[in-house]
Amino acid sequence: MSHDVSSQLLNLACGLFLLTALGVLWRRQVSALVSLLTLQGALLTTIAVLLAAEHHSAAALAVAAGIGILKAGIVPWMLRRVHRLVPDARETRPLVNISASILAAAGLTLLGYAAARPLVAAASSASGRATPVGLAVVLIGFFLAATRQRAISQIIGVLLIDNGIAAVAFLATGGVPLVVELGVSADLALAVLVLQILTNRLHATFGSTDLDELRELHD
Amino acid sequence: MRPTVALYAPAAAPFLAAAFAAVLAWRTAAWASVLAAAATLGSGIALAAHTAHGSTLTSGFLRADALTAYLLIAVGAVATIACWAGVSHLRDELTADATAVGAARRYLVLVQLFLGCMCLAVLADNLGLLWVAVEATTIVTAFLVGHRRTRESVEAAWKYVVLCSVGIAIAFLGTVCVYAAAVATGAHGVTALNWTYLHAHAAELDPDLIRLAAGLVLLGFGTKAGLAPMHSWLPDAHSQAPAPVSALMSGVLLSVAFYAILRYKTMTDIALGPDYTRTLLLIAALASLAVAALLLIAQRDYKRLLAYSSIEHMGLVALGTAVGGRLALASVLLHILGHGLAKAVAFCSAGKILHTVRSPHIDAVRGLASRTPGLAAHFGLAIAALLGMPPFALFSSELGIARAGWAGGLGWAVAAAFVLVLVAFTAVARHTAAMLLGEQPGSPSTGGEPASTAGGGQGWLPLAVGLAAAVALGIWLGPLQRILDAAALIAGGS
Amino acid sequence: MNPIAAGLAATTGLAMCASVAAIGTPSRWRARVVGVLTAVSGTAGVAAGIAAVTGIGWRAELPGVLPLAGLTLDADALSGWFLVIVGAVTTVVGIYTIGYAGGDGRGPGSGTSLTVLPVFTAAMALVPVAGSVPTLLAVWELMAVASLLLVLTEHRHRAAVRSAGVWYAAMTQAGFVALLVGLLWLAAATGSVSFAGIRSAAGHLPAAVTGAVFLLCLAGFASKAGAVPLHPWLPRAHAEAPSHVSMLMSAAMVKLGVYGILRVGFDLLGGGPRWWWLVVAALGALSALYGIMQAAVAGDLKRLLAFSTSENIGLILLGIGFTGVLAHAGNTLAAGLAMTAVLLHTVNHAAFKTLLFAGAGSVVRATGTRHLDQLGGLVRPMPVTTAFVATGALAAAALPPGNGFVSEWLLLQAFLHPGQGADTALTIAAPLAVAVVALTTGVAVVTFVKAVGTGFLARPRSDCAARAVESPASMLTAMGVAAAGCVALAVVPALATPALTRVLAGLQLGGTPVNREVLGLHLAGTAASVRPLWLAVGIVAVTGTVAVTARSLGRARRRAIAWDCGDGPLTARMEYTATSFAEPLQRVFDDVLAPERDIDVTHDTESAYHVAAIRYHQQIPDRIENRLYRPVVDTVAAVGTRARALASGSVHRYLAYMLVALVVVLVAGVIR
Amino acid sequence: MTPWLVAVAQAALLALAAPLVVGVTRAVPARLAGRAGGRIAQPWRDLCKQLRKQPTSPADASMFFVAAPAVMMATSLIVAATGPFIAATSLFGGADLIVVVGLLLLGTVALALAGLDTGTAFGGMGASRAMVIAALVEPTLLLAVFALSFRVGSTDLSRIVAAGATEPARVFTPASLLAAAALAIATLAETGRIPVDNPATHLELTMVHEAMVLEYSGRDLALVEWAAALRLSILLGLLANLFAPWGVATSLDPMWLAVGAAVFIGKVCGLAALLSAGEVWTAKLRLFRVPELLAGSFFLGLLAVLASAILA
Repeated sequence: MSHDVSSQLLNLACGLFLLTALGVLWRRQVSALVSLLTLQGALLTTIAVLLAAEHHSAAALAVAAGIGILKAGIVPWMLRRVHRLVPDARETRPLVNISASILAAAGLTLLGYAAARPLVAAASSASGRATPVGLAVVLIGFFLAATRQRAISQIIGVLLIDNGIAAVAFLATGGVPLVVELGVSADLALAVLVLQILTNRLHATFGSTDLDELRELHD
Repeated sequence: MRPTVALYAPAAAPFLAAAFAAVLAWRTAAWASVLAAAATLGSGIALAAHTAHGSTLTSGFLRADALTAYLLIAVGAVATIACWAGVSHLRDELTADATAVGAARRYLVLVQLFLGCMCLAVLADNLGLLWVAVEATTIVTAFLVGHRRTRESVEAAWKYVVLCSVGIAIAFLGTVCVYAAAVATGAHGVTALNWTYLHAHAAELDPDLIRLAAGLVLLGFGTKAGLAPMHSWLPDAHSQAPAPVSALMSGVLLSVAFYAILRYKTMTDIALGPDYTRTLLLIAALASLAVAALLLIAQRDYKRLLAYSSIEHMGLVALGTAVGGRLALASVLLHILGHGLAKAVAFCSAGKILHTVRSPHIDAVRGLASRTPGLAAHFGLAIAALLGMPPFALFSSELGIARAGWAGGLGWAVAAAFVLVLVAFTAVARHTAAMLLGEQPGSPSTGGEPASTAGGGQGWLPLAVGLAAAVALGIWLGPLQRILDAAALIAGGS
Repeated sequence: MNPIAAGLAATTGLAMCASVAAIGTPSRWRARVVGVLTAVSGTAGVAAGIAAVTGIGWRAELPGVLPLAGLTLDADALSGWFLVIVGAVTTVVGIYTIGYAGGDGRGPGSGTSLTVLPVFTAAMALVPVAGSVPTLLAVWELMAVASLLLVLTEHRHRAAVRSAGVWYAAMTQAGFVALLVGLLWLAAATGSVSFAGIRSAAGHLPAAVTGAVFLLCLAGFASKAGAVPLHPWLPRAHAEAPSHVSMLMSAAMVKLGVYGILRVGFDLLGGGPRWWWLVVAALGALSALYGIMQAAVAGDLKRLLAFSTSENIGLILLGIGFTGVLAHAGNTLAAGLAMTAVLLHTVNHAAFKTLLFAGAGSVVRATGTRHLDQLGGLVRPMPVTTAFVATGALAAAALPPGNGFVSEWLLLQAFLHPGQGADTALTIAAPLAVAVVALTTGVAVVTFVKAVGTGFLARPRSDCAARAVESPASMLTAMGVAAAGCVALAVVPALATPALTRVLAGLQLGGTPVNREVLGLHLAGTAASVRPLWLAVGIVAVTGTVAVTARSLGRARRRAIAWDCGDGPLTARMEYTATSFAEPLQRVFDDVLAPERDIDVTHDTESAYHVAAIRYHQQIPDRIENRLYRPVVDTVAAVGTRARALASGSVHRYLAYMLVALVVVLVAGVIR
Repeated sequence: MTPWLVAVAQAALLALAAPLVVGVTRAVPARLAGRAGGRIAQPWRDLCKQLRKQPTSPADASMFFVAAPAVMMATSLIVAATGPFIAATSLFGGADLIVVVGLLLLGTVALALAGLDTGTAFGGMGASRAMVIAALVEPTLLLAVFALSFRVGSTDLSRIVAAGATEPARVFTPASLLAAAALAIATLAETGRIPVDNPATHLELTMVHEAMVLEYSGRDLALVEWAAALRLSILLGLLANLFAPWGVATSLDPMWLAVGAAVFIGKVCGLAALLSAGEVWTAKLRLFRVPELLAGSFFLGLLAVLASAILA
């Protein structure tokens, strides 16, 4: 695979990566969201693999494989289980309507591009130029978490943030060290697990996973 | 003890105790947890003896200098009190059938894992590992917050996990930025995130990138440290967790998260100059103090009251850190320890009040000093300590922060901060007076029987020890002075 | 060993022993042990103070104590003067405690209360010898927290104690913050935390800095001193605290506020521009007038005494203000005179207020009530207490031959000599000050006639007053010591002149212009003199002669029924009460006091023209408090209630906070 | 003559003359009203009769009641002995203005306490009213004389009088008239004359001084009345000597002292006549209007002090 093709592929993957994030913001069906997240996980894996290939690094390849298993495999699987267990959450309920969300996402993407300039400047390789994509996804994920009522969509928001950060890590530096990545991944998996259990408990105690119900604790 | 043993012991002992807790009877396991906490304290002291002269111990991913040792002492001391008080807490819960034996076991396991993660975070040489350990505390404590499985506690747990995960994720983004900057200086792999390396090469790091990283790290770890405006999870989680866990979370988890900020700051100060982080910290400090003061005024729940007081104290810690310099940082570190001890006692006695009165509302607690004088004395003294009254340690540390602030040209910020502290003081004093003073309410039906006065002497001893320590530290530091100076020197960036 | 050091060590050491003993001894012996140890500790304090006043300085540093700052002690003559006051009051209170707290081991006799009491006295003894900013702040705050705990002693018995405690806590902390900011600013500006360092560097500071520092310190110290309008805590705390604590607070603690103003204003900042002192004088005038007006209409004996404290502090501040103004005008003579008056009045007030609060404590202990309208007739069951209270009242009303008279005489003399070429402000201020002092004294006389006349004379107005019995010997002894102090200060104030000279020299005011005549005071450079001893002897001798002569002319006295208008025996309900006694005066000051009156007329059921009962209810609110503090408290409470919306419980809102913070940080990262 | 003797003589003179001055104040209105009236020496006869009678104490009264007449008499005597009435020399280092005011106040206080001590409504009422009046009068007294003190630079009454006699231009300013007016009103109030109090009334609702002394009888009453008369003479004497210091002896020469005594008696009697003549044309004020009058005189005094301080 030539360098050009590789970088073209990388750009393509990054573009799609951002698009999937926007898609998550746009779609209402939870099942569609999970599919989009799976796709995003796969795209992230692609980016990791492409970069690993570029650096000819076996360790990076292993990290990429791990990422793939976790983000395109385990995490979506867990989400689907939540979705099955909590049947009332077919649709997300946005607090901000979809068009406004997209508009906000556009603004956040711009901010991501602006803010990522030091990262782009510092990155050694051409792939660094795609870093802003990751940052934009982080912000979009954050926005999603802040504006969706269902518990599961908030989990998806957290996962988007995580994907975005992983993308930044890969694009800007070729991936954080293996040990760190292992720890981070384990933490992520556990966090999702915890959230899954908590979603079940929410459903059991509140009878729904509507986060607006969570207003017992306030001042 | 060989130094290396002391390096591994604090992280290992709790995990070992956790393993024990999974198999032993709850009572034995509870005492084992006290032992583990004491071991942490002991190894902290051992490390302190070794590093007080400025030397550093490194082994694998772990590393200890005076700052680490000091933090370990703080963690160990607070954990010892919290675990010790936890014994009687668990017994009360079990006798009142509020907790099943299985839940008690799970509780003990999780507390030890929590403690272990905190020690690991403090000892980590690698910034990645530091992050992993801090995030792990969130995961471990999630179930501790939701321990009671009521609507409120599940809600609190959800908010806790979501808000902290998002926050800590931002810190990871910051860590990635630092990594990128380190890679740009030619480092590879794990080394690039090693504290030792980063500190040595701080001057070469790309300032623009570090500027971005500094903001993100502050935001991220600031979430865990309970700084406004990322503090929202804190009152919910602290008010719902079992009392000893609240004590640990409020007393040391916040400080451990802040420790990460301290570490990063020494590096960013070299790479970037102190102005940027100082501005951010000042904003966070004043925002935290303002939020705490405002929400304390009309507070209705005494555990939330304590939680907001934690936010207030983290605001002061942030203020001191923003000021910088040896005096300010020594004050900050003393503040961390003093606050940990006082908050542990306050939360543990609040737990006993909850157990006695069975209501978290301030309005439900009346005439405590005539009903249960011992409990009222401990709670009242802990509050006095938290309000920064002499001879408790927090008086000295707040005075030190204020002094350093004026001397450092941040007099306006100190003045503003202490006006906010005054508002908080008045609010807390008013609520506490309402709870403690006055005649016992006429009908005992409101609060039920004073349920067994929470277990006699054994229940009080850890709290009394905590208060005594807080007083002692307010009068005379003794041998702790050396390690405090050394730690302040390191936190100040040398 | 330096005698000051020895004395201080003894004071603090004995106080700590007392504190520990309070925990360790059984309740039967507790009050005795603590009382004796406290009294001895106070005496040691007096000794240390006297040693310091003689001019031998002492300085010590204990870097290990008080983490991060270290303890610096520095005693000079000024320290000594106030140390004597604190020590003497402590001695009296110690003796008084033996009887006062020696009941059933509850309330003032409880272990907590008796443990904290010596801590309070020790902290007070350390305030005047604090030699650095952190030391002063630490002992100051320790004093505040200890006194707060003591104020709360009787919280189980009265709901008002809690409110008093909260007010006191809030205001004392506000004062502390003002001091903290002011003194740390000063320390930062001079680059030194020790008083010695500040003193030497303060001369080069910009006027704006010293002015702001002075105002902040003034606010802090004056609020502790109970000056109007920073006073609302004082009538509450003094009234609700057990009486031995009221004695300590009113006689000793508020004086330390005065000490602070002297130390910072004259010593550390070395005088200052005229406006500082005009502010102080204005504060003093306001305190004096408002304090005595409120005292005059107060029905609660301890509230009356508390507001009288505000009044006396007002007179002291007036003197301090004039000292500053006169010193600024270069009139050292009159400035020294004013400061002499100030220093003497601090001691005098300490002496008679100790005595009066001790008397009030005895009354409360004997009758269980503080309200003058329910007292009366105590002169028969409690003759000794009545005599002592009358002695104190004589002094407090500044009547000759009381000790209060001497200092007020000096104060008026100071106003009389604004000096040649005095500027307009001083020329106008001096006569106004005379008017303030004159009016204050006039109303003070009414106040104390009311206190003694309605509280102790005639018939008891309630059962509790009728059942009163005389206090135990220790309390009477304590009052006797205080009364002896009052008498000594009244007849031989001239003995203090050597000490005064040294204190004034320390404050850079030259020496005292008061010459010691043969047992009298003669003012250097002016023609005025007064001979308190002659005056006292003269009054007593002539009164005796008149009485004896008159008796020798006629027959023996006979008891008779008082004129009852022919309408059956007189009852206590026909007596004038404290409220009715003060009513005409209250009418005079109606516009200032704005009392709230309420008259309920109940008519007979059979005829609307027949009145069955009339109920008169009156309350005199503290208007300054209502106008100044109530809005602030209300606003803060409203803001606090509104602010609850910040934590609405919505996780989305919380995430939004974080998102905004993140966006801000990212934008800040981009823009520079 | 030695100062001691002069002082005793002065006190004796005032004490002896005081009832006569009261007699004058009673005779003048009587003549003006066309009545014959009592003799000028009638107050003296009353005193002598009362002194012989047995005193009574109310059942509930204590030592305060018994001591008050003596205290009142003693304070008045001390002032009479030391004040600058016949001679403006420093007897015992001079009579200090503040001391004089304090002593007079002490007498009032003693009587007010005695009034309260009787336990009757009248006693309390009189005490309450007398103290309120005193609270406003004493400051006025102090202020009015301070107007002169500011000029002389001393609160020593003898010095003020002496300075007025020797260099009137230095002491007296237009403001002195204000001070004189204030002092005159204060004198009226302090001595219980119309329009503040009616010395001849026994109507319960209006009396002040009489209400306080209602329970006194025999020699107690004699002492109280005598002391009250003495105070009248003292205050009139002060008024006369401070604002018209002519004729006051400035040395202890017996000749000058005799002249001084004669002039003094003349001045006081003149003032007393003037005062009582004025009373004929004036009505007593309502009790609650009295403070307005006193407040007015207080401000007059304040104005006088301010004016004299500023003009200094």
